Amino acid sequence: MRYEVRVGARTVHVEASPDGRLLVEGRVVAHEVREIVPARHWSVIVEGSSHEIALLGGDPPRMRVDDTEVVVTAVDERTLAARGDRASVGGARHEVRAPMPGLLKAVHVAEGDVVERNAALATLEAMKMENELRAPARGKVQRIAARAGAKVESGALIAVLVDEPA
Amino acid sequence: MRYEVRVGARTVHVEASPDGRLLVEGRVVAHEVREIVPARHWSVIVEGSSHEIALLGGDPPRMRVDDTEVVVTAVDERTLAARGDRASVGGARHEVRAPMPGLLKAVHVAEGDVVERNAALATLEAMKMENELRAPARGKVQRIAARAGAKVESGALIAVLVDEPA
Amino acid sequence: MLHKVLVANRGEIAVRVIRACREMGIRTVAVYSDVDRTAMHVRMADEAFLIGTAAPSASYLRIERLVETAKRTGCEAVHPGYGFLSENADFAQAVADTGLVFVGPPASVQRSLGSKTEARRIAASVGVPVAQGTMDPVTDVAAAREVCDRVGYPILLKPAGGGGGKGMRIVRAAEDLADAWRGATGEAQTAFGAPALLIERYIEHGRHVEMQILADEAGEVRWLGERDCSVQRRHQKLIEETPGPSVDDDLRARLADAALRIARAARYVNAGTCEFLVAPDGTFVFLEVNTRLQVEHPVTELATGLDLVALQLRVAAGERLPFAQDEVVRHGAAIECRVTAEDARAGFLPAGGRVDLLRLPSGPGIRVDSALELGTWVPDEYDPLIAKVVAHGRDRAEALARMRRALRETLVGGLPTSLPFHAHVLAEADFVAGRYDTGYVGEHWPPPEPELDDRQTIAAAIAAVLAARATHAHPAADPARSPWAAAARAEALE
Amino acid sequence: MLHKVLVANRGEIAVRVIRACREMGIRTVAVYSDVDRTAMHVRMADEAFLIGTAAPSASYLRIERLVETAKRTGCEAVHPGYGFLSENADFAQAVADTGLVFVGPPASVQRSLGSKTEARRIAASVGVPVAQGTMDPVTDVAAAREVCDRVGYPILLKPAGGGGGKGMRIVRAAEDLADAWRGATGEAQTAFGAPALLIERYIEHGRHVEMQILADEAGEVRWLGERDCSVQRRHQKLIEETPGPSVDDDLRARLADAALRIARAARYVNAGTCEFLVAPDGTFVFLEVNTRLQVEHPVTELATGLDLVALQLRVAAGERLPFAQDEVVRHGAAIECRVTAEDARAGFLPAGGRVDLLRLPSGPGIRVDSALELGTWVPDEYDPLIAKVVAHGRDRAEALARMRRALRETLVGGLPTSLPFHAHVLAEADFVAGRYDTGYVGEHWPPPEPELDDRQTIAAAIAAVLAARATHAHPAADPARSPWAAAARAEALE
Repeated sequence: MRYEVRVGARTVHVEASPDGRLLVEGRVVAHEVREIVPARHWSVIVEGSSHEIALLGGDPPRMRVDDTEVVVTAVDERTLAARGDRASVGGARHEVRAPMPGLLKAVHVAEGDVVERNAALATLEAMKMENELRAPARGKVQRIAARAGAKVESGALIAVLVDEPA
Repeated sequence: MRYEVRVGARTVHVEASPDGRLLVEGRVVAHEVREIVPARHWSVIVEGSSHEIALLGGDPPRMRVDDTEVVVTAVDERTLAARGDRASVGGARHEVRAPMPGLLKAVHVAEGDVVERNAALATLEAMKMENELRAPARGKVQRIAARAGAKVESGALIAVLVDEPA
Repeated sequence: MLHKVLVANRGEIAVRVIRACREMGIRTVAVYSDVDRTAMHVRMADEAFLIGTAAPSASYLRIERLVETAKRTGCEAVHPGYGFLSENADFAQAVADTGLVFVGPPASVQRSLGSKTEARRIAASVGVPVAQGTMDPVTDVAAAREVCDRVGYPILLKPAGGGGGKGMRIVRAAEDLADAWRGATGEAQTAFGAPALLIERYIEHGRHVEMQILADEAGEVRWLGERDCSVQRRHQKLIEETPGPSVDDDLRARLADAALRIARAARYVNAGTCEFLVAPDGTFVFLEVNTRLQVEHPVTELATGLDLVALQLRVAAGERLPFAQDEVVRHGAAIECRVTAEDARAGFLPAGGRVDLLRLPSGPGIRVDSALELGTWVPDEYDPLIAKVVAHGRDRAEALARMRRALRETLVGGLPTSLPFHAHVLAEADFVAGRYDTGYVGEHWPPPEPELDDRQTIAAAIAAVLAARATHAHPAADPARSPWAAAARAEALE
Repeated sequence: MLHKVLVANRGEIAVRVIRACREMGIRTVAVYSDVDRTAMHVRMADEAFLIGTAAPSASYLRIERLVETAKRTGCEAVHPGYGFLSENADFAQAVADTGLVFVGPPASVQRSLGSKTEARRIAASVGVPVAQGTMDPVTDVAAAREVCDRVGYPILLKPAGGGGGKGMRIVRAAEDLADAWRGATGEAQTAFGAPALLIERYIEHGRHVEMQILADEAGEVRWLGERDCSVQRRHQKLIEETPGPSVDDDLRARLADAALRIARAARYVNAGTCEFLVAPDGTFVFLEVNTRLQVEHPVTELATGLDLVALQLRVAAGERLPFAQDEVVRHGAAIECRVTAEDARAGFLPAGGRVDLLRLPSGPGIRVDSALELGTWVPDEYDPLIAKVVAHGRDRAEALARMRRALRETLVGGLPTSLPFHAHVLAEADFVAGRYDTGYVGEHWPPPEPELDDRQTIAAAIAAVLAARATHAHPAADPARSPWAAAARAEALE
């Protein structure tokens, strides 16, 4: 199975052969992987260089690579094909969800708007503070999923962005 | 189901009713149990008194109760009945096992001997040191399961003691 | 000497107080809300009692229930920690009225210093400079405009009824006043039940420097050194250190003198902190007194070798301070990072959850105060602080190096944290040089996305593929434990 | 300044060295045997290389392989930690011959001080008292008997070829000599490949007190304070503390003077420790020099604020010592408990296994040096030390109180540990009073079985029943994870 893996801003192609070997960008890379916590925490030695990788969680999933946190997604080619162009490289989608229960005081954007990274999308009042929900990346607002004045649960979808070339 | 529980030197009878309530020595004790790690680590509040219990492992099993380590065994009445007198209260058995692989240099006791707690039963050479295997309690040597000169694996049974009233 | 103390708090500060009590041979009674039944402070205390449901007003803020529990369990004293009821004069009074000892300044002191206007009056009366502005709360925007025009912009609006940074607004021009007023007064109403605001001249490029004090009932007061807490976001402290990188012996002496004057004038007892705003030219104004133990107290403990909680308990028991001012010696440098359950890259949005990966740092010069264990549930209802990582070194460079090392060792999975922020700042050139003020976070965060080297990228890609395959291979595994599965589900719903 | 160092060790000491390197900006290369692939030191280092199989002789003792790895990876230096090759002069020589820096005294020093007879000669030559007995190794029991009769009983037999307490025997009467000789010479042969023994007059009620020194290549030597390590079992240290409870300023000065004389006479470089046996009357004899970093070095670090590993690296890089003797100031008291994977109640039998429950302590005054994580496999092949819990306080009472509190917080499941021993000693009256000598453990351990109060008993019984029911309810669960299941299985086999 081939995977397209996005590690922060980079994209890497990994092929897992049935015998368990992994090819990275088509070549054999000397590596040694051990699982510390099943499917969450690994020790990976690449050409003698020792790295500790932890899958922290979140959506999209965050990984800790040594001392750096990055967003990492791995999608197999079948899923990629099924998605079509929409979610191919360069068209990634970003969901903005309520991180905690609260009152959605205001929505500052409309569907179709193109917003910059960190632009305020909506204001959520929670824990007696007003919190701005911000754009995780530059993108076009594909969908607004909640209206101002609504009480929202933790994890409720507020908006969906798709990458928009600058 | 009724259980006979030995906690260190004391014996407590606990009855678990089908609805999940526990009776201790026949009476309802105000308690609140929560599992911190499944079947290993609990928070138990007894009449307002907060206790932390951890099952550490070992054979017989050791538990940590707040800051104290004790040997704890829980046997249900069916098993007790099946065992007959042999393992009833006062006749507990103690297995002495090799804690690590090594060479059994000497066995210092014979079956039928009555030994005091901490008496040297055998000498195991391991990690370049001679280690004395000692009696975990006063008791009669019911069985010697290995002979001097044998290479033994970690966990191998060396001797079995049964409690012997002083 | 006290024999039994009720700890009216939760989380790391309850654990901190219980640790001190245990070391001193004092028995402890913990209290908990229903969502905190398995919390560490409940397990570490000698006794523990349920006091209500998750919402603070239904548990940790229930004065009567707390006092009744303390009385019934035979406690002699109550330690409030920080937050919750720690600066509530009514609570201090209720504790005292029941014949128990409140571990902190008495209600009268809490009342006078808790009122910002009264605190400013006390400071001004002993010659400590205060910011230009109103001494009395303002309730309407027209009156506010008059004051602002007189004092001059930039100005700072802050709630008269409470602290902690909630409801504060900086206004740089007259045309922004109306909007800012509306926001601040609204938040003040929500947070403190009182819409009135104070107006102060705002000092640009100011540094938030505070002085730790400790006083006994006999009126003796000691100062224990300053902490620079300028690395703040929305007036919430994120990093604190001592000595302050910009504080020289002269400034330190002036801050200590000001703190001692205020403490004596207020007849202060127990531990407290005088907060100041220091301008680039070294002049300063008094901000407020925190009449309690502070989150960042470990920084001072590492530098002085003193145990502030133990000293609080001794002073509360009526003991005299066991050392003279010249016996307080500060060694090296100490720094604290407040690790919070907040998504640093998403505007520090708080987010509770279950900690399902955890490694806390240790080793030379590192102290961690936390109530975290693997599996700990971090509720949404309370302060998002989950761990304080504190580093001590012979000098600032060593303390920073140790902190960087410790942050690298720290691993928290299952919820977003502030760790990326702390890791970034500890390596950022201005911070490392000690060049920062209260505007620092706005200028330096968020930074560009971090970059990985080739081998790190390959290692991460390999792990990601293994995780994806594991999710695929074991669809029956608990999906709540796999973020990949969650992502896949969300995908499927579209 | 060094840029890259190979750490020729494993476990907590490899982690300790890597931490220091990271703080100093030095890159690290870890080495590992096959059973250590997932060990913490492998993950913390920048690079990691497999050097062989589990047996030390097949991995961590492979001089050629280690030197070759250091050379190939571009390291400038090798840190040996303690144990393994740390006192092996051939290793120091091989490292130097390859053009690399050995972080420790040079081979020539290791050779002279590594020989017990040569070390005694050096000490005697500079007027430091040594125990009465043989200067040269003895190989047969007849010769031994002659020496013993001359010196007088009790006497101590110890291997001439190595240290660490292995193969040592105390003989109190002539009729016990033959048996003791056989045992000691056999263990000496097994452990060091050399049966020869040294004979010394044994000092009853002696205290093991050692002096930490640090020397640079320019010949400057500093002493950093003593450690009392008398709490030993079979000459293996279990608890160490500073200041020594029986050490007054006069004795400290005499021990420091003796250590400096020996260090200068031996042309000592880098960190080292001179061990002495102090008699009840305050006289002492020199025992040996440990030509390396010691397990218990954190005790001295907490008291002095110095980072001994960082200083080792700086001295190894050719730097001068960065402080004068009078700048070394010791604050308060520090104590270390060596937590080992040994069953304290079963004669300290070592036992490897998987750590399946873990909580390490933290908070005020507590430092933990370890390589433990939940799930860590503790192999049988190496030293059973798994964690060092170290406490610091303003005085001995505070350090002890903190240690007691920290031990209560420490939870290790899955293998037996020495924790019950440490908890007992820290609360035992003679130890708390500072009244102990090298006979302490024999006199105080094992104690009577501990007793629980009624509520603790009920709580434990309830948990035990729940555990038994869980085992019964889920027979398909991994039996290796349930000690109850294991007990049930063993029962069935009878």
